[in-house]
Amino acid sequence: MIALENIQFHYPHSSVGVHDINLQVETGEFLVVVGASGSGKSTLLQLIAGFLTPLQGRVLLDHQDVTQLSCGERGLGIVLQDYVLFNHMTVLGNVAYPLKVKGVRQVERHRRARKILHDVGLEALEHYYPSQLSGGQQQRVAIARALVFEPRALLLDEPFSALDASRRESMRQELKHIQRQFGVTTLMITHDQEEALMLGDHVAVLEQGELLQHSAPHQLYTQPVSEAVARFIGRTNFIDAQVINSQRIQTADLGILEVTPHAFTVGQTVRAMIRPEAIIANPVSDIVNRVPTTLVERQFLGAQQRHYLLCGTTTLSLESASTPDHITHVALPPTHIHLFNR
Amino acid sequence: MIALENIQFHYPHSSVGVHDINLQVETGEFLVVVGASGSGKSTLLQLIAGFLTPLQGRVLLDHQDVTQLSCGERGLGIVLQDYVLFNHMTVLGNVAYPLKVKGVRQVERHRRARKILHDVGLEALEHYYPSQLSGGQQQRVAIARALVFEPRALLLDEPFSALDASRRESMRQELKHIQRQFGVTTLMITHDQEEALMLGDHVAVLEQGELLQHSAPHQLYTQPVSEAVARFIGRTNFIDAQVINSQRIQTADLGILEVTPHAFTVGQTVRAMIRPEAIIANPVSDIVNRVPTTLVERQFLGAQQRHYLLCGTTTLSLESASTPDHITHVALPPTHIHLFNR
Amino acid sequence: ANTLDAELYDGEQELYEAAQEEGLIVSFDTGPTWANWQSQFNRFTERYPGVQIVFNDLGSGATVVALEQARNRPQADTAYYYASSAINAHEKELLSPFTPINFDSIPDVFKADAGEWFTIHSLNVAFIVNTQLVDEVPQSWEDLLDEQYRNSIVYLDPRSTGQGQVLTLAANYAMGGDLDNLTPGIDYLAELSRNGNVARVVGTTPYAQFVRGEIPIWIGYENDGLKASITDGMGDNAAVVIPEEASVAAPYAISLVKNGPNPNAGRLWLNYVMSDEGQRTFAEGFVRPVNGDIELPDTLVDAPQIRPLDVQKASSISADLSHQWTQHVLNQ
Amino acid sequence: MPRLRFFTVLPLVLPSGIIYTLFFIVPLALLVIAALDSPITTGARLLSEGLVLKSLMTSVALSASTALFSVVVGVVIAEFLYHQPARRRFFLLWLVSLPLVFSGLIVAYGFILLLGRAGFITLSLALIGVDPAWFGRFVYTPQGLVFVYAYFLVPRVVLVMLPVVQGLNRRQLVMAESFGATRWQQIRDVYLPPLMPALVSSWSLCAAVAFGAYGTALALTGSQINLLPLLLYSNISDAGSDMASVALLALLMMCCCLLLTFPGEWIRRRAQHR
Amino acid sequence: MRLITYGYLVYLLAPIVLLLVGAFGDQWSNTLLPEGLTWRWFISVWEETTYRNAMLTTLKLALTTCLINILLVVPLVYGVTLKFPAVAQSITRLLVMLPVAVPQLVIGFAFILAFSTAMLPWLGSPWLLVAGHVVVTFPYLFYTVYADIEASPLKAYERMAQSLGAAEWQRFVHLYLPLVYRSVFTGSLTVAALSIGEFELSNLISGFMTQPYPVVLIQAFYRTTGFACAATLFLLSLALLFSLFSTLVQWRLGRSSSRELPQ
Ligand SMILES: Nc1ncnc2c1ncn2[C@@H]1O[C@H](COP(=O)(O)OP(=O)(O)OP(=O)(O)O)[C@@H](O)[C@H]1O
Ligand SMILES: Nc1ncnc2c1ncn2[C@@H]1O[C@H](COP(=O)(O)OP(=O)(O)OP(=O)(O)O)[C@@H](O)[C@H]1O
Ligand SMILES: [Mg+2]
Ligand SMILES: [Mg+2]
Repeated sequence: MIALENIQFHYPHSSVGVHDINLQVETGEFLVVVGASGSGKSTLLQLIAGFLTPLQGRVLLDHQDVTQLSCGERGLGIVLQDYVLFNHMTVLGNVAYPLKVKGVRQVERHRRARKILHDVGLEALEHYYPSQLSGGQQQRVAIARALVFEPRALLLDEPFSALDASRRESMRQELKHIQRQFGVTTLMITHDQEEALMLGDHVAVLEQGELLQHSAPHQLYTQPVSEAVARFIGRTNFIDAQVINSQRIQTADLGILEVTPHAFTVGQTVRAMIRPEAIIANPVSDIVNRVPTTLVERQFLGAQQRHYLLCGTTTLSLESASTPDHITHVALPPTHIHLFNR
Repeated sequence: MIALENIQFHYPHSSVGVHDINLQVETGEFLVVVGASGSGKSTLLQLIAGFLTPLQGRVLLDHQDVTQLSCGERGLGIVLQDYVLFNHMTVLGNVAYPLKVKGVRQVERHRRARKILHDVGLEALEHYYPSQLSGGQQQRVAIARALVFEPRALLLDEPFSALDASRRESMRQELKHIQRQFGVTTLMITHDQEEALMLGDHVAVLEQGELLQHSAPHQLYTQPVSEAVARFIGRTNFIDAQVINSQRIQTADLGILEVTPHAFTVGQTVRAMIRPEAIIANPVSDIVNRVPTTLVERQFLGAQQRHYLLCGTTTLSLESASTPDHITHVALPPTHIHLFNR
Repeated sequence: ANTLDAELYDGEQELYEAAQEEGLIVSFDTGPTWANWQSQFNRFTERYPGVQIVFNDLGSGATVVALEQARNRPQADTAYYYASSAINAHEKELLSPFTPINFDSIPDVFKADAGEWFTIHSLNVAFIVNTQLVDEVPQSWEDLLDEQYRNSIVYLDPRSTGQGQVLTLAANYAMGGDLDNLTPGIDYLAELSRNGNVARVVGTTPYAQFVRGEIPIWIGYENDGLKASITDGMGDNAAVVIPEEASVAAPYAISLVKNGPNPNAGRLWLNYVMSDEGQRTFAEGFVRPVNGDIELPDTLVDAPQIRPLDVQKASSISADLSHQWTQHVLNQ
Repeated sequence: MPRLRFFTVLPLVLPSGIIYTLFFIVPLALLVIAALDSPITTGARLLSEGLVLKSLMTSVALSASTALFSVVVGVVIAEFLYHQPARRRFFLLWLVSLPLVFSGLIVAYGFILLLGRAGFITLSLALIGVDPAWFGRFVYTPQGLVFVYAYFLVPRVVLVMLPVVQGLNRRQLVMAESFGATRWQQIRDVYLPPLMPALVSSWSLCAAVAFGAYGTALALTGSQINLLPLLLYSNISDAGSDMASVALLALLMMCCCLLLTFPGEWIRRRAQHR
Repeated sequence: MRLITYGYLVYLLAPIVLLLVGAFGDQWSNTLLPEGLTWRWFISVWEETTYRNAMLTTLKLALTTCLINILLVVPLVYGVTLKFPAVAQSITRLLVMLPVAVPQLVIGFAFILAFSTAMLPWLGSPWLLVAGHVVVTFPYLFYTVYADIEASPLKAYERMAQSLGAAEWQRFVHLYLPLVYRSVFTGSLTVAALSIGEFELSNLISGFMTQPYPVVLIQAFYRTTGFACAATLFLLSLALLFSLFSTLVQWRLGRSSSRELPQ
């Protein structure tokens, strides 16, 4: 279990860092931390790893306060972006290295390294050098090396960013698989929202050093707590509006929209959000929030079509698998409309 | 208009190149050439540009045979992957350069360069150097430079590959917008199938120097002419089968499937393909091709869910916006099943 | 230890044994192509196989500088130079007194009283001409100014070499100057350079270059010309001319260096050089030994215009000579 | 861990620091002290002799022109090597960089054999009627030194320029060509501008090296050419000269070389970081 | 381009070829090529104690210089890259650059000033010569190794190993040394070659008994052509050997030392 309590950190002579982070990763859980570049994800990971020391707050590993321990003493397995394998050591040498520095005798450390290589399916490659391996194999070596000394948790900093898109997909599956198999608590960093949704048991969204939301992927997507989260995860339509009452809002181009009951005060200006796939094209005529529209442009995305619709001066995008010839009306189901402060 | 007639080319001392290509891009059309790395896309572009000369065949521009003309004489606007701006010249200098080498006087060439900079929305940046611009702005400079001398056509070689995923989307829109605005015949190279589908009026698929298919995006996706095209464009499920009669095939795990009438001979082994989004989950019970299945894993992709289903030993993937709790049966609509030679 | 068959002088065997302990002689500035030193080395090591001899070739002035720089950690056992440089070194207290055998045969003006330096031979200024490269062999200093010798003349740098100093003095005499008035000589050399007749001024003996045919006319010492002609097979291609107006006989001296690393070997070497055999070896190399009893080869003729040199005086003006040469010849 | 840093760094850096200080900083400091003993009077004396100024001019002219010559030749060779297949490029590069490990002396003598009054080329040319007295003098003149120095400087230029030339975005040339630019326009507008910083810095490097070297000149021409380093050398080996003026001369030379080296380096590094 | 390149190569090789020819020629006086074929010049060079000693001195000097350089530079680069803040790093780079920028003639003269005094009477001692060589060659080794390490994943390795609990000395031995040995090797070849050919400094500061070969070589030029040529061949062949060797090494080791510092 990893727990961060009120972690506060900024780099010397600057105000960037992470601010008042509280976060908990349960034992065996796979948490993905996602955020834009420069949002402090790596900083957070380094604080947990012990490369950086927080100015305030505590880092707990399995309920033990490790805030003042050096990184070597924390016993964490770390896999970095480019894996950082030792190129002059064989696969076996790499995996056995953490045991070597701990003084484990050669026979024993090779036995343990071989076992874990077997588990990640690399037993045949133990005498290879990293440069002779494919990206996926290198990743597995890095993970094996991080797991060999039975770390308290696994930290991964953008392990896929060095790969090309086509390779990434299969490596994700592999990582998920290994993580499940070992049941090791894992914290992974990425800037790719799709990856975060796909892999995480939970996903934490970081922006400018602050934790915006920490929840299960589905909840993150469907119930973002703020406009920032909504913007970052998935594609969205935003519509400016004014609250009429607890169930209605007034928009400039779409008229009055019904929404689910909310707590905004009457007259407040808000921003309404709806996902492109939530909009219904050519709905039945008695549905709520039915709006006339004209189709401006259609983009073929393969499995889906994206439709650009104009309602007054507002452009909506709508994604659907089907391709209606004309779109005269759309409906915005109230349950899919979220309101945010503006 | 660009036309290639029986173009044949290979590099000296090797057999790789492009083979017997016939291709036509109508005036004002946006053609995207897509293919795996090394499939000969850039070779094709260089043949059109005049950097390479075909061994056989002709290159026509607006019905004029330009096969023997040097690249400078063809009057094509070229935008390469990393834009290749002249770093030591300002934006204005870059855009005016093609006019400078043609001997246009400074006042006149600046006037024309400024006009085009205005059209692409960069009039404020004319004194900047390329290193001070964002990727999107650089792209626009490159396009402006390619358009300034009113080229017969625009050739783009992977103009987005140097960008990160989040930037790419908006730059695609921008390119499409500018292309429409100028109405210039455009041939663009990419290895990203999504991009190809999104941008192209037509898409040509190249593999190992051969033109596999050349059609509108939607047709390419729904009616790939070969397994190779199907694999390359979009995600697919493949099922090995044997032809029973002109409307039925026999599969190992899914039993007998109905398909649309086809011309394969009875008893022939074929490969059936169906897109993940074409599979229907939990269909009504009297539908054709209804198969029992078990849900193995579910991946949340944001707007969609991917479901891994096991039918016997065959894994099918199914993508849908909805998230049924259980999937007990799926249906494979015959119209979405395509058969290929195996 | 090696023994000698017969001693050349009393105590030679004893000195030889002490020298063998040291095993080495460091002899500064005795370049092997110069004044038949190569033969001296050969004969010396033949006689004393237990002692090796090493040497360098710096130029007289540079030798004094080298001794001075290494004053705190002397490198050399003996130093050989133009006598006025010897006086210079003596004034700087770099030398150690030693009276070799036959010390008395040296005229008093050619040695320090206690033997800190003593002359071992002298050399006469001469024009050495490669007749293949020159149409008409010049006979006088005046001739050298002729247009036909454009780019032909090489001589040594007076700042760092004795030969350079001596030939300047010779030219000075020829042009009517004396040791108190260097101007005529300096002006002459300046004019020679200005005419473009001087090809280069070099730092050490260009003997090898002369033999190779790089140099048409070298204002040097007669022995080098005779050696090139007779010993090194140039024959009539090398002509030696004692200039008509004046020449100078330059005394060359040798010293035992103060606190040298191998003092006994050094003494053995100096004794050998002063021995009849050593002096004869000079004569064989067309060098005039200081010991007047040695028979000279026929080719060495005495010419009346060869002037003896007042070394004390020459030493006192040597710095001034260098300076004037730099000012008027180099700097134009 | 920052607290421990000082003690972990010390043993790593101290030995080098001591050697560097004792055998580089201290001697140079003593030199500067000696030179600045009475700089005005010594300097005035040096200047009044006029020789210093003249030597300085010759040295500057020699180093500037030999550097320019080397840069031009070097960049052409680098460009040629760029176009060769890897194996041949490696072989040629080895050949070209041979002079780097040669002592300047060896080849000085080789040049006398080649270009001297009785040199191979001189005598060969004499057969077709070129006056050997005229041609044979060339190698002993400052103009001749330009060519001899270039022997050592060209490889340096090639080694500096080759990576730059290799790193050049060739597609800029293609791009310019596609606009219809002629060969010469391509070179002037597109090829040379990005090379400029590296060219300037290799020029200054070569000039500094040529300015400071004396071995080759000494072996070739003896001491009579008025070059600053030769003047300094003959003053060092001249019994009559006083240390203060020699030190001042040395200081002058050092400053010239630093002035040549550092701005060039600065330009190069700045260009690299862009 | 081709013309200039091959022209330069001819220009480059011509003096070397003539030296070779001259060394085997019996007599060479005002002729196009020497007459007669002989070994005797090699024998006479070898027979002279001064030259024999100088060869040995040069080899010993180069070896010692290399060793001391390695002992200095290997820890220095480790310290500088990993422990120095950016500013200190660039200051170090600048300081290391200095001995290359200052002419060796000036360094030599400074040595004479500093070490011929009664307080530091070291001028002429072999160790001072070694120190001089170390000072003028060590920038080359430093820059070779430094550039190589900068381009290497050392920093990432360090951090990774730290997280695995490796102590400082373990990281130095297990990670740094394996990364650095190639460039140390190629850099040492450069240093040895430079040290072998070094004349300008040695000429001023070497003691007479420990004159390295180039210093005695210049005196061979006052001798017969054959002797002079034969004498150069020792240096020439060493130079060729080193250059060939380091080229081969770089060719085989692939990851070459970038010559950050112009030679
Ligand atoms: N050593 C440092 N000193 C000062 N500021 C730093 C340092 N390292 C990072 N920063 C700054 O801290 C902020 C957060 O950096 P961090 O590396 O944590 O971002 P990130 O979320 O990992 O981004 P990326 O996705 O680009 O890796 C950035 O603004 C960065 O510029
Ligand atoms: N100059 C060349 N000489 C020989 N073969 C070449 C040359 N250029 C490319 N090839 C080969 O021709 C084939 C096609 O190359 P091309 O550059 O056209 O591929 P591509 O489709 O553009 O690939 P990518 O997406 O990687 O850019 C490749 O196998 C490549 O190795
Ligand atoms: Mg990061
Ligand atoms: Mg390509």
